[in-house]
Amino acid sequence: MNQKENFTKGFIKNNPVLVLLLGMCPTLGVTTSAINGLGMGLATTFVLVMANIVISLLKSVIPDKVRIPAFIVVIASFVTIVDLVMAGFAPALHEQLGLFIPLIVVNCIVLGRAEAFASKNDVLSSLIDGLGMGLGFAFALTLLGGIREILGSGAIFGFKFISGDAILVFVLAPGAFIALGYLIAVVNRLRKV
Amino acid sequence: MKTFKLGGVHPEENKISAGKAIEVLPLPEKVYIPVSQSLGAPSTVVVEKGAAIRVGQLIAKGESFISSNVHSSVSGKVTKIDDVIDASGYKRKAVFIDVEGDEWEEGIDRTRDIIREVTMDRDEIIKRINEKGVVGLGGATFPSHVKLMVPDGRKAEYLLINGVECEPYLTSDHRLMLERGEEMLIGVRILMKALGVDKAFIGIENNKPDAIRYLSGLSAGFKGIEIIPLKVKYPQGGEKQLIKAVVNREVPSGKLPIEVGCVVNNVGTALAVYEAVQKNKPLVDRIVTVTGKTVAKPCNLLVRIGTPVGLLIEHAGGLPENAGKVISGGPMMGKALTSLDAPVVKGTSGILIMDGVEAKRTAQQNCIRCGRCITVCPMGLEPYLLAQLSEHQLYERAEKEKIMDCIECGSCHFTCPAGRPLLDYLRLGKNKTGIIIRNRVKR
Amino acid sequence: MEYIIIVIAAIFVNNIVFAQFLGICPFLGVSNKLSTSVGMGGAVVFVMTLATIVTYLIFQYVLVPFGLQFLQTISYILVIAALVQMVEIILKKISPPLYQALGIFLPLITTNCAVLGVAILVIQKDLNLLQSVVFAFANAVGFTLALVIFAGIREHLELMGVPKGMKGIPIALVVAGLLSLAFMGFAGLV
Amino acid sequence: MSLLTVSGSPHVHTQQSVKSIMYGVVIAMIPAIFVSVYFFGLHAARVMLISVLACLFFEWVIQKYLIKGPVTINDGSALVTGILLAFNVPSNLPAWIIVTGALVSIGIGKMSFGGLGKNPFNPALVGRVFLLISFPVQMTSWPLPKPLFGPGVTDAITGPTTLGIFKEGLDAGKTVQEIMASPSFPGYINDLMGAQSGSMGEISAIALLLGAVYMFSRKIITWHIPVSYIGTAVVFSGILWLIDPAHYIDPVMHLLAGGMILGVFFMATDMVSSPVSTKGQLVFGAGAGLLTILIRVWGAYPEGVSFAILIMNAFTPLINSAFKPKRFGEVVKNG
Amino acid sequence: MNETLLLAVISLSAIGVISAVILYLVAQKFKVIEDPKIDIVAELLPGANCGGCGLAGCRAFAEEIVKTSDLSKLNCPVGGSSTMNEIAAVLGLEAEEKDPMIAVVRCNGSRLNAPQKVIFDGASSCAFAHALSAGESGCPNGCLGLGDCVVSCQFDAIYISPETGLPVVSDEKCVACGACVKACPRTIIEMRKKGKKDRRIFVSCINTEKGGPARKNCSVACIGCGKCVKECAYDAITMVNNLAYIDYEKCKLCRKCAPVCPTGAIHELNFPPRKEKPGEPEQGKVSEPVAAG
Amino acid sequence: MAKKIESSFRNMVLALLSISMVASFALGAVYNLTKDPIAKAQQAKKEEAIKQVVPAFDRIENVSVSPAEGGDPLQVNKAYNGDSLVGYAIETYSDKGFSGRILLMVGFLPDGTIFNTAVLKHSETPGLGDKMDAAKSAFPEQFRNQDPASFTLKVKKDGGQVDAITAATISSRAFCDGVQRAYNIMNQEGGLK
Ligand SMILES: Cc1cc2nc3c(=O)[nH]c(=O)nc-3n(C[C@H](O)[C@H](O)[C@H](O)COP(=O)(O)O)c2cc1C
Ligand SMILES: Cc1cc2nc3c(=O)[nH]c(=O)nc-3n(C[C@H](O)[C@H](O)[C@H](O)COP(=O)(O)O)c2cc1C
Ligand SMILES: Cc1cc2nc3c(=O)[nH]c(=O)nc-3n(C[C@H](O)[C@H](O)[C@H](O)COP(=O)(O)O)c2cc1C
Ligand SMILES: Cc1cc2nc3c(=O)[nH]c(=O)nc-3n(C[C@H](O)[C@H](O)[C@H](O)CO)c2cc1C
Ligand code: SF4
Ligand code: SF4
Ligand code: SF4
Ligand code: SF4
Ligand code: FES
Repeated sequence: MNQKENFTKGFIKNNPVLVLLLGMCPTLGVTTSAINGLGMGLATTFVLVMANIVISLLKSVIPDKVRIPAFIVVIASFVTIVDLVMAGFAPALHEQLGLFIPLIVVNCIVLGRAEAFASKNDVLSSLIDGLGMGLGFAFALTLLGGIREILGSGAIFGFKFISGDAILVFVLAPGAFIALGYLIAVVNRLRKV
Repeated sequence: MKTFKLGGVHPEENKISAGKAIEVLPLPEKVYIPVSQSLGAPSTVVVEKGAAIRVGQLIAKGESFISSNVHSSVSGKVTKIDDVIDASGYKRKAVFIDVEGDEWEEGIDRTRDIIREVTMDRDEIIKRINEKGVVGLGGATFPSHVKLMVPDGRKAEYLLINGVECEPYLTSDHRLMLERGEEMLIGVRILMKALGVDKAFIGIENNKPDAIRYLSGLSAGFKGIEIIPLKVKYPQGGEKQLIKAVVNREVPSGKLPIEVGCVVNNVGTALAVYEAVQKNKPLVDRIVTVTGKTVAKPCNLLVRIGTPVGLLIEHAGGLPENAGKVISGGPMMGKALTSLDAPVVKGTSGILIMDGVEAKRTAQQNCIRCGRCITVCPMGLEPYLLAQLSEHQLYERAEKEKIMDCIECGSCHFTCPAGRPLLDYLRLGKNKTGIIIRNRVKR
Repeated sequence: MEYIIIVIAAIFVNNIVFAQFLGICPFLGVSNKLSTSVGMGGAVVFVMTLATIVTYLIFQYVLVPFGLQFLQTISYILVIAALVQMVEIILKKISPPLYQALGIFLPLITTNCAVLGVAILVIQKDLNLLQSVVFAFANAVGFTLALVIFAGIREHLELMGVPKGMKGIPIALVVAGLLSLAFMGFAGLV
Repeated sequence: MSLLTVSGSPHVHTQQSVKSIMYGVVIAMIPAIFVSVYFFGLHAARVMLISVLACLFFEWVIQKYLIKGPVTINDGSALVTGILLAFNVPSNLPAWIIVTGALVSIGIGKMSFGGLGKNPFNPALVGRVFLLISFPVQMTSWPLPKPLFGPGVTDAITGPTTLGIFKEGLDAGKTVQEIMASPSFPGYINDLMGAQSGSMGEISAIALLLGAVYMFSRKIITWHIPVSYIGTAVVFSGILWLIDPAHYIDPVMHLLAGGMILGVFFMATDMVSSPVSTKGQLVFGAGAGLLTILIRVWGAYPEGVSFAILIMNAFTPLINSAFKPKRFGEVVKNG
Repeated sequence: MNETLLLAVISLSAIGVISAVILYLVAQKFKVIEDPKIDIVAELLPGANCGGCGLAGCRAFAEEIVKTSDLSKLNCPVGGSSTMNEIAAVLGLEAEEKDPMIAVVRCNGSRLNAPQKVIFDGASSCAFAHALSAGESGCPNGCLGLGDCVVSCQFDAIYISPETGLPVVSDEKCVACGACVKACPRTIIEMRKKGKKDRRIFVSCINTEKGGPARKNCSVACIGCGKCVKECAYDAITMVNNLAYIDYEKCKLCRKCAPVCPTGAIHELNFPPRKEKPGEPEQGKVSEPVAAG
Repeated sequence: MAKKIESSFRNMVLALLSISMVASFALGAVYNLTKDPIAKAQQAKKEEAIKQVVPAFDRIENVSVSPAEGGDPLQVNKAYNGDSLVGYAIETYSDKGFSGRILLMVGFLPDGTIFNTAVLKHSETPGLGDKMDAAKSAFPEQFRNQDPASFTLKVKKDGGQVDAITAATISSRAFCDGVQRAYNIMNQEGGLK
């Protein structure tokens, strides 16, 4: 199989957030700034890649009927690992992302890829698939975080470029929905042409 | 003053021709008589091409339960039996007759002598009405004899005579009540006898005070007939609204007036019944109002069925230069004609001509959900919603929202500030929903 | 009073969807029709309350005594998944009508982060068992409220016809944003 | 002869159109416009002008270049939105914030849904609340009123609104009576006439009522929403006031202070975002009245009208499907 | 081994095993018999239960798909087309190889060919206009041009040409779903074989009126003269109710019929240009507007 | 592809069991590895805060004190430089914030003047209430070197001397509340001494 395509499909054509509309909670919840989006994106990527690898390795020894619980356990383990490691080595970011780290477990993308791809493909393809999807997710989150940060705080990656107040709504809940709504509308339009 | 409660509108009345006495339109040279002139099954043609024919001779026979006979309105020769372009531009089967003289069938009393004594019994009356092709002249052309046969288990208590004429512009019923009042009242008495009721109400809107006065005077001599003046409000002439206004009963959704013990007939129908029963005359002519703001001589004409509409307009001073729309019927419920060759039929109550400006409907905008259409709907429906459902082909939901209850009065469209063609969509929706319901019933 | 505050806070002030961003996927996914959204809401109320009770007990009586709080995520998700499936199986057998009404939404709830999120939140907020139950129930009601309002608006938009570019998810998100904006009016109520 | 037109019935139509309704609302707002210019001077005129122009501009741009449909800026609805947006902000708001508000009102609140008639939320309120939350400082610094020709303070001085004074006072533990006795408190008459700080259009109850009477007389609005809104608000606040007059404001003050009158007659009545049936409108009004007092009394915001109406807007589709008009022939009564 | 590790292993295994056992027992006890296909399909699905398909989870999706056996309306965004193909294979739903079809518009009554006689003013719906009157050209069978077919097409494959006011079908986009055929109140649109190199030949008129009246409303109407029927060597053309019809199964695309039609009602699509004898009516020109459909 | 393991009951339990075991083992291991860093990170955060709010010290004594007026006990960190007490760093809180509990660290000099303050944790609205953080605005500056005995710890609207954060009076009030609580405790604790 074409590994390049495995990689890029998640990034653009099947972007999990902008096209498949999966994993909406973290997308909306953590993207108050670009850096948070990036952090969450990378954390998810890690889980995605590792889970894909492990599941692809284990695919032949797991009986079909307990496949889903088994996958969940694998995924949950990696999520906990990310959680613990982040708490130990990036406490500030950990605090920002808060609840949404454990919630990676229920992110549809992770389980979805495990089931749809990793459980049927070899390790390398699974790895690349997970990486592509994860980076696609990270890209979307960073983009949304960036937009919200620019509009809502007048800053980008923490660097403030306007003094005074920006449009506060964008760092609050309504702004998340609205910004993502228009972002997806734009992406839809771009995909058409 | 009585009226119905729910909804209703009050369009400009424009009864321009109210003061014009009924004139008899000179005989045309040719007529085309569509063979199917009532709600219900088409009738079967019983004359042949080339046949010589007399006024009042049967030319098409109604054979099924709900259908009616059609008689020749002129004497002369049948030139062909062919399609005629009807009001909407589609073809309909018609008998084409070239007029020669004015020979009437034997046994038809053409004098204006008034015969007051009703000698026939109930069954004879109904049979006669059926034979003479009398249909409802209030608009729906429903075969009148069918209405008189009250189904088992139901009992008629009241006969309601519809002299409301709530449509703006139209004055044919108004003139009829003024000029043929007594004959009409005898017709009412016949209908009462046929139904076995002893109470009849004649509802008349109070924009016709002369008719109310005249008939009130006359009705003193008729036991059980009462004139009920009504407040002017459209669509008071709708049978359900009339029943509500006069006897304060509500016909349940999806049911007929007989459910609440009422039968409604138009004044014109009553006159036609009088003529059929007392004078043996089939329904071959009717009163038609020709009117419009730009019409030179608005008038009320007694017209033979089958006369091309163009001739009526000619008589009223010709088609005005700037005519934009010719309507058969009134402005609220009438049908716009595609051609002036279309013939007058039993249901034609008026010909209304609008100029180009008046003819143009207001531009359509998005519905602003102002709810005015709901306020005015006499059936308590939500026209804006029904129109949307119909537009999106959600007929099941439309059915639940009672689309089939719409009486197509047009009040909603009339009142919509956004100019939504609500009734257009409603008609479409009713049509499709009706098909769905019928298929379901079949299965 | 304390419980009333928890309820009002969870339903209006910190609505789980509009303010806490949990359960957005089913919120966007099953809100096309009013009838479906009511069914989903009912299922969420049931599962969320039940799951919170069970996970709470596991946390307090298994994980804490052994100092295994780090196993929270993994044990919760296992328990929730099993619980949901169990409920589904039982429901299917004992009450097919109820299964038709609620059961078909159950699988969707397993991977609904609202359930896991609330189970974790009650621990983070240090609530006791009764408070946790009230909290979970109120959040589920808040979720249902959001879902039902949203479904109403979406059904309405379906008939109105929005511009092509905004059709579907974009307009749904904008509506969610405006709803969230409106709900900010409840700020400070508790 | 020109071609004949065919169409379904009916063939006649009322005089009332969307345009006449919208311009009717504009006329009804004229007294309030004058009052705001009288008390806040040319600043008020500036804010209104910017808001209206921006609303019209965005409507035009979006219709022409994004939706690529017919341009309908002369139907008056964007004009109404523009004026109402201006009515809902302080008179010293910077121009760029007003323009942002107009963009949100028209772009997000209205055009995203397809324009006039399709928006579930009241566009002007969407803009207003968006601004309130985005720019809390600018949106809550209200210039003191200064009659155009009379004596008064300069424009630069700002002060709290009547409801703001109450909120702060009550929060600081004062009683209602103490607050109303303080010299800076406007009092009933000023609240009625308009000599109070506040959003430009809401200050004078009397001017707004004048407009409302005009709208009633032209049948632009019906009584259902205003009556149930005010009724519920008065009853609810009245009960609280009867229970404890020291800590709850009396119902009359609730009516006169803040945006209640403006909201009730001009914004809750927006037909696009309110229920269609009369029953539904009564429910809508009652809900809005309840929420308004709830937010005013216990919420973080001193004023609750905007939020209350927006929240009820959200419920409108549900209300529409729950409260149907009485159908003819619905009750079977064979008599 | 340190204590935490041991406890962790024991607790989690216990939780896992206990849940599994309970679940197993419950499943045994409360077994409900269902269509086994549902399980098979559910197996194939990603099991993400994300609701992306618009249904309540993967199982609901499987049930729906087994019940309706209709793949066209259901799609799993997570699994993508590969999953959908597998499902199709399992259910035996793969479309058997058929000749590709395409929608064809059988009316050429443009404003030029069929001049306007009345103005229609009302709901822009062909179905309504059809019920109301014969239409602006007066032809009771002609296209009304209000685009019910356009609205019905999910694939943007049909649009109303601004020049002719008639619908045009795109060769590339049309998937022959037949929605437009159902939508047209006048049954103007027909599903025909797409033909070699997209070449099609058909009578672009469905008017059953007699020649005279037909011609009165529209200059390119089929007048039922029968010349094409005689011309066709393969018996592909039949004449019913004054209307010629070309059977696409029998038609060999020989193009002999088109030139003999006195009104130019027969249309050729996607053929190379004819070497025209000068002076003859230019069929190509007339058919230009509906060239794509 | 290797042949799938059959879905027998035994296999299912075995597979799940082994996966759970491996997973929990791995998690336990990671937990052990990150336990210290996490604890350290938390400790560091606290120390960092203490350092900010009291003058230089070399030793901390930590006591937990229950407020006389009731409420949760507060941590009082007494900072010593050598033997001399250089200040108190008191971990205090307020529940009067806009959303959720606010945790503050307030440092007093032995004479009772405030040396400095730091925000440990809050969930106030970004852009509004979060200005109580020294990094975001100068609001906390005004508390430095004030003696609560003479400086009324209330916002000016409520008759105190604190300039509230614009449009975030509630947060400002809560801040004052927290500082006041700390001051009370210090007096209580100082009185004990
Ligand atoms: C909206 C509406 C308005 C009507 N207006 C009148 C009217 O003004 N006069 C009338 O005689 N019939 C009117 N009708 C017809 C009556 O409902 C009813 O069919 C008629 O009176 C029955 O009498 P017939 O069978 O003798 O025609 C109207 C019907 C509808 C739906
Ligand atoms: C299918 C059908 C059956 C009817 N049956 C009866 C009937 O049995 N008795 C009756 O009095 N009217 C009957 N009617 C007549 C209606 O009550 C009504 O008078 C007629 O449709 C004309 O009403 P309009 O002019 O108000 O539209 C029937 C109408 C229809 C369409
Ligand atoms: C979504 C939202 C978030 C808010 N966040 C805070 C906050 O974090 N801190 C705060 O003091 N006020 C906050 N407010 C404002 C308060 O509701 C209240 O209006 C304000 O504190 C009054 O302060 P002022 O008197 O300084 O204007 C918020 C308001 C809203 C709607
Ligand atoms: C009585 C009435 C009240 C209105 N109120 C508002 C309003 O509060 N805000 C607004 O943006 N538009 C208002 N409009 C204008 C218009 O209805 C509104 O822009 C639509 O919501 C746009 O689709 C009003 C119109 C009328 C007739
Ligand atoms: S009257 Fe017209 S604009 Fe008003 S609700 Fe009805 S359809 Fe909509
Ligand atoms: S046409 Fe039908 S929907 Fe419209 S007002 Fe009349 S009865 Fe109501
Ligand atoms: S509706 Fe279907 S058949 Fe018709 S044009 Fe579109 S894709 Fe082709
Ligand atoms: S082909 Fe049929 S549906 Fe399409 S525009 Fe013509 S009449 Fe309407
Ligand atoms: S990410 Fe929260 S429900 Fe899908």
